[in-house]
Order: sequence, then structure tokens, then C-alpha cells
Amino acid sequence: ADVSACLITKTDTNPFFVKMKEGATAKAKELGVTLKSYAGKIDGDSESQVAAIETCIADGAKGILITASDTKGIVPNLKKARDAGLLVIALDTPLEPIDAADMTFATDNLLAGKLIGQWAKDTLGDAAKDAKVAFLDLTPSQPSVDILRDQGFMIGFGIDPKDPNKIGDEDDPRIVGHDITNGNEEGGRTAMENLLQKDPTINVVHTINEPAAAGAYEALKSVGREKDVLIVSVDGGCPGVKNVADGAIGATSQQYPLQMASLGIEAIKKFADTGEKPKPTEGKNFFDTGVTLVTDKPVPSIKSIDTKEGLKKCWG
Amino acid sequence: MSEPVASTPHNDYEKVLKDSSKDVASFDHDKPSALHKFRHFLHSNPSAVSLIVLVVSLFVFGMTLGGKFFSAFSLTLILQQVAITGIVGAAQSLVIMTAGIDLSVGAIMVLSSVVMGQFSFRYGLPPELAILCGFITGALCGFINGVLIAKVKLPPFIVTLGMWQIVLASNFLYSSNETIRAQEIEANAPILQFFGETFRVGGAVFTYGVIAMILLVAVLWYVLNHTAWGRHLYAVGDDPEAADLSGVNVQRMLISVYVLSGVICALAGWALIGRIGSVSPTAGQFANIESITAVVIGGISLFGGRGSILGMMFGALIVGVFSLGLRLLGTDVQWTYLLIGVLIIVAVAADQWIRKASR
Amino acid sequence: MSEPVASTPHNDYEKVLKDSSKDVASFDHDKPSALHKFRHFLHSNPSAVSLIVLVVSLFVFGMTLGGKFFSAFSLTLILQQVAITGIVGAAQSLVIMTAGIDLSVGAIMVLSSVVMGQFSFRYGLPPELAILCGFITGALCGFINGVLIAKVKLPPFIVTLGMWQIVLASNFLYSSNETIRAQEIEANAPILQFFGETFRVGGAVFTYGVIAMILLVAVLWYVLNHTAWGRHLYAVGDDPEAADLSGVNVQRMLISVYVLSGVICALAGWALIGRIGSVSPTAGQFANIESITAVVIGGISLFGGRGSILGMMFGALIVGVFSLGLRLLGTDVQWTYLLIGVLIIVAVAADQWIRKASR
Amino acid sequence: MPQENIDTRTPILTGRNLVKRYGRVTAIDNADFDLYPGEILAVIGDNGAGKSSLIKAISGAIRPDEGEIRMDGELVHFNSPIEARKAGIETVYQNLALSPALSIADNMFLGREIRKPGFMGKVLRKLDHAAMEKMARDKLSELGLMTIQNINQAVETLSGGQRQGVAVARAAAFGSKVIILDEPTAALGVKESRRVLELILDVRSRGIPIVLISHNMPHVFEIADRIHIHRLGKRLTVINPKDYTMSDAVAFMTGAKAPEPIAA
Amino acid sequence: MPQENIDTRTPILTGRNLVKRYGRVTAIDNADFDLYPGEILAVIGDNGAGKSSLIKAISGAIRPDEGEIRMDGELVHFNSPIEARKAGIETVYQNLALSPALSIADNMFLGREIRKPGFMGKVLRKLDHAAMEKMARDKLSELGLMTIQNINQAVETLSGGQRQGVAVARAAAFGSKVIILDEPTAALGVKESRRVLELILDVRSRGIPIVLISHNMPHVFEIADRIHIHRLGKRLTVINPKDYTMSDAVAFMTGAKAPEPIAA
Ligand SMILES: Nc1ncnc2c1ncn2[C@@H]1O[C@H](COP(=O)(O)OP(=O)(O)OP(=O)(O)O)[C@@H](O)[C@H]1O
Ligand SMILES: Nc1ncnc2c1ncn2[C@@H]1O[C@H](COP(=O)(O)OP(=O)(O)OP(=O)(O)O)[C@@H](O)[C@H]1O
Ligand SMILES: OC[C@H]1O[C@](O)(CO)[C@@H](O)[C@@H]1O
Ligand SMILES: [Mg+2]
Ligand SMILES: [Mg+2]
Repeated sequence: ADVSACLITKTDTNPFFVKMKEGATAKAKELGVTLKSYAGKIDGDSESQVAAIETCIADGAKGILITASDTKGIVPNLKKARDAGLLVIALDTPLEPIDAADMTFATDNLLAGKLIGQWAKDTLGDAAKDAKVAFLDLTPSQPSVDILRDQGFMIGFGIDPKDPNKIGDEDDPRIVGHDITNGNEEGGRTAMENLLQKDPTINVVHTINEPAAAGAYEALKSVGREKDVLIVSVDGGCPGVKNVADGAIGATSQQYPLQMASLGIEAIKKFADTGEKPKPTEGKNFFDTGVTLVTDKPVPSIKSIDTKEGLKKCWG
Repeated sequence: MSEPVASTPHNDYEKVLKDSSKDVASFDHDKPSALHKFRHFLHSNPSAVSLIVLVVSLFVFGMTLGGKFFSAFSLTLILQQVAITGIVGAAQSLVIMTAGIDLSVGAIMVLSSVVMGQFSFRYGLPPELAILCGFITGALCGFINGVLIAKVKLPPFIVTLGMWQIVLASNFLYSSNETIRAQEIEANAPILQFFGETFRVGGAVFTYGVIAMILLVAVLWYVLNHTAWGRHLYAVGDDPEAADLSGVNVQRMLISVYVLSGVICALAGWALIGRIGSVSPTAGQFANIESITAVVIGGISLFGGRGSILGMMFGALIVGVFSLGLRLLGTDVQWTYLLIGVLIIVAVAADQWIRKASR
Repeated sequence: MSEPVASTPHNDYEKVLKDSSKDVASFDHDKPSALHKFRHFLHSNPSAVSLIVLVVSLFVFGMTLGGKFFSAFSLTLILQQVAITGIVGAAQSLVIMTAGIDLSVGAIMVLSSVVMGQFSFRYGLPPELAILCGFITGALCGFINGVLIAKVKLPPFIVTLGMWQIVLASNFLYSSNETIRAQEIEANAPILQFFGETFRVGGAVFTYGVIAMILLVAVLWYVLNHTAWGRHLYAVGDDPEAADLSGVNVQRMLISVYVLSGVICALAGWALIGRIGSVSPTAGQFANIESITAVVIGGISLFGGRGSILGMMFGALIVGVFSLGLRLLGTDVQWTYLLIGVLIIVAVAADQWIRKASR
Repeated sequence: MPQENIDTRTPILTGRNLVKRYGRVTAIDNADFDLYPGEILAVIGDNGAGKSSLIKAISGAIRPDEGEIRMDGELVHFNSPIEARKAGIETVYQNLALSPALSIADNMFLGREIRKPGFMGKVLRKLDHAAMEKMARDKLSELGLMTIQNINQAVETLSGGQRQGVAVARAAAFGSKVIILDEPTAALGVKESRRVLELILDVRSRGIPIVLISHNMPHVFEIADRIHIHRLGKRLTVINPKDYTMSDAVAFMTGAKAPEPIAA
Repeated sequence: MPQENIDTRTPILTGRNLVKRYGRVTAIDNADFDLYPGEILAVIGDNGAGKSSLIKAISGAIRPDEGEIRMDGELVHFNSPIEARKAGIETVYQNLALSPALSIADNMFLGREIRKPGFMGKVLRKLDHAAMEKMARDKLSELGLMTIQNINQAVETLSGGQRQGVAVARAAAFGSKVIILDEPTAALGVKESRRVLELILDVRSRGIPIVLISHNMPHVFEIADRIHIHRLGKRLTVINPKDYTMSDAVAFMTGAKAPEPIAA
């Protein structure tokens, strides 16, 4: 019969999700799956995602691919979908608990954070001891990606994250502060300015994603500090990798949204045909789509690729 | 007492009036045209326009999408999706009928739900009591709005704009952004999820939240049309000074309306827990805009004194029908927003037309 | 022509008036108290209150925080953060002075910036021309608002609520959600980032965006106070019917105000590209609320006809100063929002008090 | 201070030393007021003399800063027009005070709605629309105002004259003790004014005293039993229209002439 | 149809067969109108007869659905009050039309502001506040209205009488050809009304014709040169107050009596 699937992303505007949608659409076409895509109005808009889930159930879809904005809050609604016999797959952002989805296709976000954290530490060398670090996070509700990357960075950088499930309970004096960006340029710029006002000597910036990093860079540029600050990020989209090449971003953990999307569509197709559910990566509770550090200033302790190679593997 | 003077006009020239007709400036009545009669019908039934639009859009989407849309399941899903907007919209309707506006409805709803959740879990109160505390919170927020508007006489737009920020910030500060998870609620305080419980009638799935919305609107309809409080609410919205002088306690009315609005928002907060399962301090970000949209599409005048709460419910349902319909068609959601924007403007233009022409 | 009749009162009893004073109902003038004089001063200088609050808060934060706060670096960052709000706020001020409101400012700003970007990159237009197209887009959106409000006579709140959705949705549909990267703009159309360019004066860093805001406000201040158009704008906001009957073309005024508002929003869109470096269709989500907040704190009456555009700028700066001050004090951001909420209400209450008492 | 006719009757409504300030303006400046049973008392005075303010103080629409009001000799404190109405004082304000979007019947019963009997009314607080409509119709007919065809018609669809009629009818229908009319004919034509004057006489003939504020001297002298002259926030004097000419009244009211210490 | 005095002079302003409908109401129903140079023409009629509507049609505030208006014999089409004003017709509307928050000077010059000479005025379009204030002061003094102390005072701080004065002064100051006053004394007291009547006579003595709508028969008969009687949306007749009594006028206007076919 006709297999239909849903893709529900956080927003329609982050290039990451734009690519994810393109990838999913292409794969769906290839496999003869009907795909409908939905998104929240802004990062953090969970209600629109709930309505989308319900529509998918009503529409008789066989499965849902979702990047959840509210990783805890959305769980009961997805349970309804699973109860109705749909396959629920989390993309990019794990749910809390992670087994609220049938499977998660995602970057190992903790690792992504650790990679850039460690890179920053090694790049600074001795100066890492009295670095001034700013954290540009996602939304007030602290969804799982946000926590994993933020706390991962700390671990990599050598900051005690205290409760690794909570942002903001740390007491390391090197932390200037946390601010939220909503994962976009405007939020990135304002958050950067806010933290600069707290401490103009900031020299390391962790950003949740590349749009936020781009905004942060503009803020630094406008006060003439873009040369003395190390920005690290996660995404590895083509614009981001170019930013690495241009020196706006020091290093970024590259993710593979197209893979998440196509794996997701394949899984739904397979589930529809055979009833079989996808399996996680060995030793993990999700399917790891991989992560690679992209930088033109490699450090010995981490395997990384340069921007030329990064551009080959980038998306968007 | 001196004898009353004789009642002859002091000005001679007025004597002639004895001969003129005694009518107080009377009306001329041309034969009304069919169009005019229709307009008049629409005017005297303020919820008719939105009902017609609702039925027509149901019909059109039904024709286009067939069984997928026209199933008991889908149709009841629309009800579930608009339940929260409908409840908040009821609060908004009352306020707007007094020529006010309440931008803080969403914030009050969320704060109330957070109080219900946190009081149960952080302080270990029996959930019933926690729910009561949630209602008290809602009432209190409404009371502050009401006092600032009625007593200090500040414009509702400003007061509720300020309260929106204040309540939302308090909500984040108080909850420290913590979500209470559905599983936990289910295990320890299932009553918080009461309005999320479903029952089936054939293929139709109803939640108690849907029932709550329908009952609420019905009760308010009765109150607005068949009790003195309701008539006074319209009078206050129509012309507060006139209402005051003709014996309505305008300040008390306004305060009671904002308190009631707060209480209804708390109810919405409770229903929100049912709908999303968890208690999330970031939920409900668009409740104010959505409720205003429902009210406007439902034909309630922003200038107060006119409109029916049934219209608001139809308005909310229209938005629900369009959203689900377009979503099922697989169009970009942005088309839905665009269409709703157009609908808002057209609804008010139609209302204007009806009102102008039906005199 | 018949000779005019003699001018003796027809009613005998009015003859006595010859002896009464010829004054037209004259005023009594008690000695005004110092407090009264102060109030009167505040009343006749509508931007004074916000200026005072601004200076006092600068002073208080300066005392508490010392050099950290009072550095050229921090203070100029405030200006940079406030620039977009200030520009959009100027548009909002004009509209609110006509007793309107423009909820679509943010959407128009973003759409204009997207048009500037996409026309340069998608169609390869010379960026100067693309910028012009952005301005035309802004003007067009404003024109639609204006026509619906002035000609179809729909309430501004509704029209701009609808347009907000429509423009924002068009923005997403048109841009297909694509962000144009800062580096690309820098390489191929640097003029789009013009307002992001900085220059230094000592430790202070200014962007051209900041200069644009200040110039814009200065020009509008001149226009509002020293040209006929400005006086007419106040008259229209004060009482449109009276303005109409006393010879102001109200419809044309309203349309011109909304068009100008759209054009200013386009300017804000251009400045926005400078600020965030890239062209992003998601930017500016809160521009409408932020601009209204600045206007209200700046003491411009939502009922129209009163207030100074300088007040709006001070209002925007107050928000900036509070945000910075509280951030430096290390309080949770939510406290800032809470305080701004309080400030909004207090500002209007103060305004009310001044106006009431200064008669 | 000049004194009014030394009257042996007890007034139904009195005000003593009433004061009301608005910022720097003293709208009522130690004003007195007396209304006797069954009379038509006219109140005249320049624009801004404080007539409307005085009437608002008496009818509960504003609270005087100082002074006392007595009804039938008893001290009363009306905090709102409702309380005054409950005490039997009905007022037609200068700006009419009708709610445009509500029906004629709704307007007539605003604030004193009739509820259904029994459970429906007591518990569910359901209004008795039928009873109110019937009563409204009766009242309007009684006052000869039944050219209005539909009692459920919104007031905004009525002409100025008809609205004035409804307002006066409402007052006449419910004013058990006192009816106050503030410039009821200012905007009316010759014919319409005449109709209102007849209504006033009609009401008096039923024994209810009336306070009439008016700038129209011929009307005042035609129907008033006594004339209260207000000047600069105070009651200057009270005259009997039979003892004074219109010229005298106008001279007093405008300050062209001072009244004799003891009038009439 | 009765006819007015067969007049050999040419009217300065005429209306013929004017019609204006509001939905089902026909506010002006084939009305005619004539104003002659230097005269005071009173317009009287019942409430709702259509007097204000007629005046609005003539002054550009509404556009008639049918009919023609001529000024000095030339066909004119006023699309707004501004155009009528430019042609020299000044109107004081029933609801005054002043902007409360603006100053007296601002109000007097609204829509006809004076700009500075030279670059400042031509290019920067800067207003000449000083010149306008001086002129406003002069005009008000000329009309004996300079009890108002501060020409920059907001109109909302003025009493009703003072506002009326400003509105009339504005019309008198700029009305080069015709001044129209719609019930200028309805809300005014005896003294204030008298002041306005004197203003009107003042203006006529300067040779400018005036249209005065009023419900006050004594006033009308006192100052009008001719009286236009309006009934049911039409001009019923025009009479000379010297040839008719007030009773006649009221009888015509209320329909108690029909005027003779050819009046005067
Ligand atoms: N709400 C108010 N706020 C401030 N001043 C007021 C208020 N109401 C009345 N006043 C002032 O009080 C004074 C008396 O006004 P009031 O309306 O009582 O006079 P009035 O005798 O009724 O005049 P009119 O004949 O014009 O109706 C006036 O100076 C008026 O401006
Ligand atoms: N804007 C309008 N919309 C609808 N009807 C109107 C409008 N203006 C006037 N009318 C109607 O037109 C008719 C004539 O009104 P108009 O105001 O011209 O009468 P008038 O002779 O000036 O009365 P008054 O003496 O009460 O001022 C009335 O029936 C009125 O209700
Ligand atoms: O908004 C946060 C989101 O942004 C991304 O980094 C893409 O830019 C996603 O991986 C993440 O879920
Ligand atoms: Mg931690
Ligand atoms: Mg009129």
C-alpha cells in the first residue's frame, strides 16, 4: 500500500532543518514514500509540533521523524502516536527519556561538545587555565541537545559540569555566563553582547550551533574583538565550514543531517513493509550518525579534518 | 407648596404646537430589500457569520480531502486542538466585550499550570489542593489586572502588556525552567492530567478538555444573555460612563471580569497539563495571539459591547479546521498563517459591512 | 437686500446682560503650588519623565556598579543593542500618535531585509537597487495597512495583526527560509552591511546603525514639531473627526503615516542586516512588542495625539540600561523582564497622574 | 447670604455646604440645595457655574469632598448612582447615559433587572425578559411614547428625540421620590422640547418632585415652582418665578445684579 | 412648492435638488438653498429634519449623492472641508471640530499653517509659529475674546464657552466669503449665547454673509434677515422674519400649518 511519513522539525529556517527536509524529501521520492513536513514557528515552539503529530496520526502516516523542541514535554504526545501504531524516530535531538522514541538518529551531541571543548583547551594551551568562557545556549527549557553540547564542552575543556543534566549549576570561575540564542543569528549577537558587557575580556565562546556562532561573530566584530576570541560551534553546514575557513569560527563539530533524514525515511519504509524497527549503534542507546571535528588548526590530541575536506562533506 | 403654575407655554409661538403631530421624531420605513434583511439577520445574530464560514470551510475541506478529513477521528481531533484556545478565548471574549484586551492570558495560564504542578511535586501538597492554588493564582493575577484597569484607570492594553512580562518572568523564576514529566504526573498526581483523558463515541475521540470548553462556552453564553451580570458586562463595554450613570457598578464589573478571566486561564492551565501531559513553563507562548484571533474571527468587536461568545468558539474552530485541512493537504504551514491573517482582516471588514448597512 | 434688523435682544430678559461682564466664561487662577508647577512642566514636556528616569537609572546603576557599568564600552554596546528597537520604535511612535498601533513592524522589517538580500543574491541585482526594492516593499506593506485603516476604516490593531501574519508568512514562503551568510554579503554586497560598520571615538564604538537611529529621531522630531504635516499628525491622533472637519485630510494623513512607518521599517531591515551580518528570515520576532514597550515607557499615549518621539528613544534606552545594569549585577534575566513589565505599568500610571493633576 | 423663602414644609432632599474640587477648579463651593415635595425646582446658572456637578453630587455620581446630603431629613451617603436610585432618585444626565448597543428594554432595566420567579431566578439568576419587556412597553405607552415600535430595538437606532424620550421615561417610570433632569432639551427642537416639558408636568401631577436644569428661561419660568440660581459654584438664591421677572433671574445669575438679602 | 422672495440680487451660494441618503434614511431629499451677500440666513427645522446634513453638503464635509452647488454662479464640487475653506467658506460644526490637545493657535491655523519665508519655509517647510501666534492673538482681540491669556494653551483646558469663542473666532478670522454656524449656542448659557450673537452681528457688519442653524426662535427672529425653514429633508419655504410671527414659523416647521404658495 501507500506508505506515508511525517517530518517535524524545530523550525523552517535553520539551514540544518532545511537540508534535513530536502534530504528526507529526496529519499522519500526515491522509495515511493509520501512525505509531509511540519515545523514550529520558532525554536522552542512545542505546540505546533504537537498539532503536527496529531495531524500525522489522523493522516494515517506510518511513521514520524521529529526533532523535538521540548524534549521532555513532547513525550506523551509521541506516546499517543506510538500507541496508534506509528513508528516514532527522533532525529538530531534525543527525547527525554531517550526510549520515548522507537529509535534516535543523531549526532553524539555529548561527543560533539567534548570535541570542541578539548580543541579549545589544547589550542589555548596554558592560557586555558585563565580563559574567560561564554556559553551561548539554546532556549530556556534546556532541551537535551543543549545540555549535551554545553556540558560536553565543559568536560572537553576541563570544567567540572557538576550535574551533567543541568546547565548553570557550575562554579568554575572561568565561566563568564550562559545566555540563550534561540539558535539563530539575532539571538547569537544579542547573547554575545550581553555576556561581553558582563566581561569584555571573554576569549572563548561555545555556541549551540552555527547560526548562533555567526551572530556572536558579528557582535565581536563590532567591538573589534573578533581576532582575539575563539568561537567553537556544532553543525558543520557549508556556511559554517566556510566560516571556519575564514577564521570566524575556530572549530566546529560536523553533523550529518542528510544521513539522519534518509536513514529515518528508510526505517519508516522498512517498518511499513516488514514491521521491523531500526537498531541502535553498538554500545549506544541511539543510532550514531557520526561527528567530525572541522578545523584548519588541528591539535594533536583530536582527529580532525580541514575545511577543504569539511566542505566536501558539508550540507546546505 | 405653592400651587403649580398653569401649563401654558410661556412663549406664545409654541402654542401652535397643539396642532402639530405629537410624535417624538419618528422613523421612516422603506421596504427593506432581501439583501438588507439578510444583513439585518446577520447583525442581530452576531455569531451567524462565523458559523456560516465554519460550515462552508468544513464542507470545502471535506470535498477536497474526503474521508481523511471527514472522519469522526479528524473532526474530533480539531476539537482537541482548539480546546485550549477555546477556553482561553472565552476569557479573552469576556475581557474584549468590556472594550478591554488581555495580553496576559497565556502567561497566567502557564503560571497557573506551573503552580498546580510545583505545589504537588515540590511541596508535596495533595494535587487537589495544588489545583486550587493554581486557580487562586489565576484569580490573583486577574485581580491585579482588574484593579489597575478599574481603579487606577490604566489602559488594559498597557496593564496586560506589563502583566504578561511580569507573570511570565515570575513563572520562569519560580519554576527555574523545570519541566515536570508526564510519567511522573501520571504516577503521582493523575488528576492533573484529568482534562487529557479521553473517551470514545464510535470513531470520535473526546477529551474532557473538549467537554470543558464546550460546557464553559455554554455556561458563559447563558450568563451573558440571561443574567443581569451579563447584560451589565455588555453595557460596560458599550459605554462605561453611561453604564455607570445608569446604575451599573462599573469598577466592580471590570474587576470581576478580569478575575473571572484569570480563573478561566487557570482552568486552561489545568487543561494544558492534560493536553501536553507534562507541566512545561515554556508552553502557551502564542495563547494571547491565538485567543485574540479566535475572538476577532468570531465577530466580537474590539471596541466592546458587541458579539457572542459562541462566535468566538466558531472562530477558534475555523482556525482549527483551516490548520488541520491545510496540514492534511500537505501545504507549507506558512500558507495557513497567511490565510489566517487574511481571515482576520476579512472577518472584521465583513462585520463592518454588516453593521453599517443594517441600519 | 433688506436692511438688517436692529440688534436689540428679542427676549426682554436678555437686556440685563448689558450690565454683566463680557467675559467668555473665564478661569480662576489659584496660586499654583510648586508640585503643581512641576507637574505642569512634566505635562508640557512629554519626554521629560523618561529623560529623568533614564538619567536617574544611569546614575543609580553607575553608583552601584562603578566603572564596569560606566565604561564607554558598555554604554556604547547599549546603544548598539537599542538601535534597531529605536528605529522601529520611531515608526511605531508615528503610528501610535495617530491613535493607531502597528503590530506588523517587525514582519515588515524582516521582509524588507530579505528582499534586499534575495534581490541582490538570487536575482543578481546591484545591491543599491535591491535596497531600493526593500524600501519599496516596506512602503507597499505600509500602504496596504494605511488603506485598510484609512479607507476601509478597519481598526489598526486588527489590520496590523492580520498583516503581521501575512507579511511574516510571505517572508518565509518567499525566502524559502534561506539565510544569506555574512561572509557572502561582505564579499559581494558590502553595502547591505553598511549600518553595521563601526567607528571609534576613544573607547566608545559606534555603528552607523546607531547614528541612523539618532538622526532619524532628530529629523522626525523636527518634522513633528515644526511642519504642518507634524501638527496634522497630532491633530488626527487627537480627534480624527475634528481634524477632518477643520481641514486636515485625515485619510491621506493616515495613509502617509503608515507608508512612512513601512519605509522606516525597511530602514530598520537594512540596519538589521548590518547588525546580524547575515540576512535571516527569522530575525526580529519581538520587534513589535519591543517597539511598543519603548513607546509606552517613553510616555507616548496609546490614545494618540500626545507624546514626543524623543521620549520613545529615552524609553528604548531605559530598557537597554536596565537590561545591562541587572545583567552586570548578575541577576537572572527574568528579573529584567519582570522589571520592564513593572516599568511599563508605572510609566503609564505616572503619565496619568501628571495629566490629571496638571489642569 | 440671601435666603430662600422661609418654608415651613420639610424638604425631601437637602444639601448643605457641599464642596467638590477638581484639581485647581472648585466645581462646587459650599453649595446648598433644597427640594420640596411635589415641586418643580429649576436650577439655572452660567456655563461652568457648577450645576451639573451639584446634581451629580446629589445623585451619587460623584462624591462631594465636604458637606452633607439629607433625604427626608436622614443623612445619606450615596457612593454611586445605584445607591441613589435605590433610594428613589432617578436622574437623566446631560449626556443621557443610555447604552447604545443595548435594547430599549435592557436600558430601562439596567441595574434593576427583574429575575424569573422560583429556581430559575433564585439559583440560576435567569432574567425575566418577557416581564421586563411588558413593563417597558406599558411605561412608554403610559407616557405617550409608543411610537417606538420594537422594544427590543437597540437604542443606537433611535433619533435624538426618541432617545431623550426613553431616558425621561426611564426616570419617570422608576423615580419614586425625586426625578432630576439635566438640560433635557438643549439639543431638542421646538416640538421635541415641548414634548419633554409636558412629560415633566405629567410627572409632577403624579406628585413626584422634579429638579430641572435648563438654560432656557421661558421654559424655566413656564413650569418651575421655584428657581434655584447657581453662581460660581454656590447657590446664590432661590426665587419664586411669580415674584420675579426673567430679567431679574438673568441679572442674578450673571452677576449683573445682586439679589436682596431675603428673597420673597 | 412655495417660493422665496423673488430676489433680483444674485445669491453668493446656491444649492439645487440636493440629495443625500444614509442607508435607508434620506437625510437630504431634493433640498434647495440660497444665501445672499451680506445677509444672516437662519435655518430652522425639527430634530432630524436634515439641517446639519444640508450644511455639511454645502461645506464639503459630505458629498451629496445628487444635485448641484454653485458659488457666485459657478458650479463647485467640494470634496472635503478643506476645499470649501479654500473657496472662502468657514464652518463651525455642531460638534465644534477643535483638536483638544493642540493649542489655540495650532487650532486656528490647522490646515492653513503659515510657513517661514525663504529656505527654512520653502525647503525645510518650517512653520512660522511666531507669525501664527501673533495673528491668532490679533484675531481674538479683534473679536473681544482676549480674556484667554495664553494663545499656546491647549484647547482642552478651556471652558465650553471659551471653546465656542475660539471656533467662532476661527471662522470669523478666515471666512472670506461665507460663515456657517450649526447650533452655536445649544449648550451655552444666556450670557454666553448673547456673546455669540454679538459676534455674528459683528461679522455681518463686515459684509460677510452668515448661515445660522438654531432651535432658538427668539434668537433667530432677532438677528436673521431671512429664515430658511427645513422640513423632512427639504426646504419648505423661506420667510422674512418681519413679515411672519414666530408662531407662523413654528407652525410651518412642525407641519402644523402649510406656508402659502408664494411667501412675502
Ligand atoms: N470631571 C471633571 N474634571 C475637572 N473639572 C471638571 C470636571 N467636571 C466639571 N469640572 C469643572 O467644574 C466646573 C463646573 O462644571 P459643571 O459641569 O458642573 O458646570 P455646569 O454649571 O453644569 O455648566 P453647563 O451649563 O455648561 O453644563 C467647570 O469649571 C468644569 O470645567
Ligand atoms: N452619518 C449618518 N449616518 C446615518 N444617518 C445619519 C447620519 N447623519 C445623519 N443621519 C440621519 O439623517 C437625518 C438628518 O440628520 P441631521 O443631523 O441632518 O438633522 P438635523 O436637522 O441637523 O437635526 P438636529 O436638529 O437634531 O441637529 C437623521 O435621521 C439622522 O439620523
Ligand atoms: O536549535 C538547535 C538545533 O540547531 C542545530 O544545531 C542545527 O543548527 C541542531 O542540531 C539543533 O537541534
Ligand atoms: Mg551542570
Ligand atoms: Mg443638526
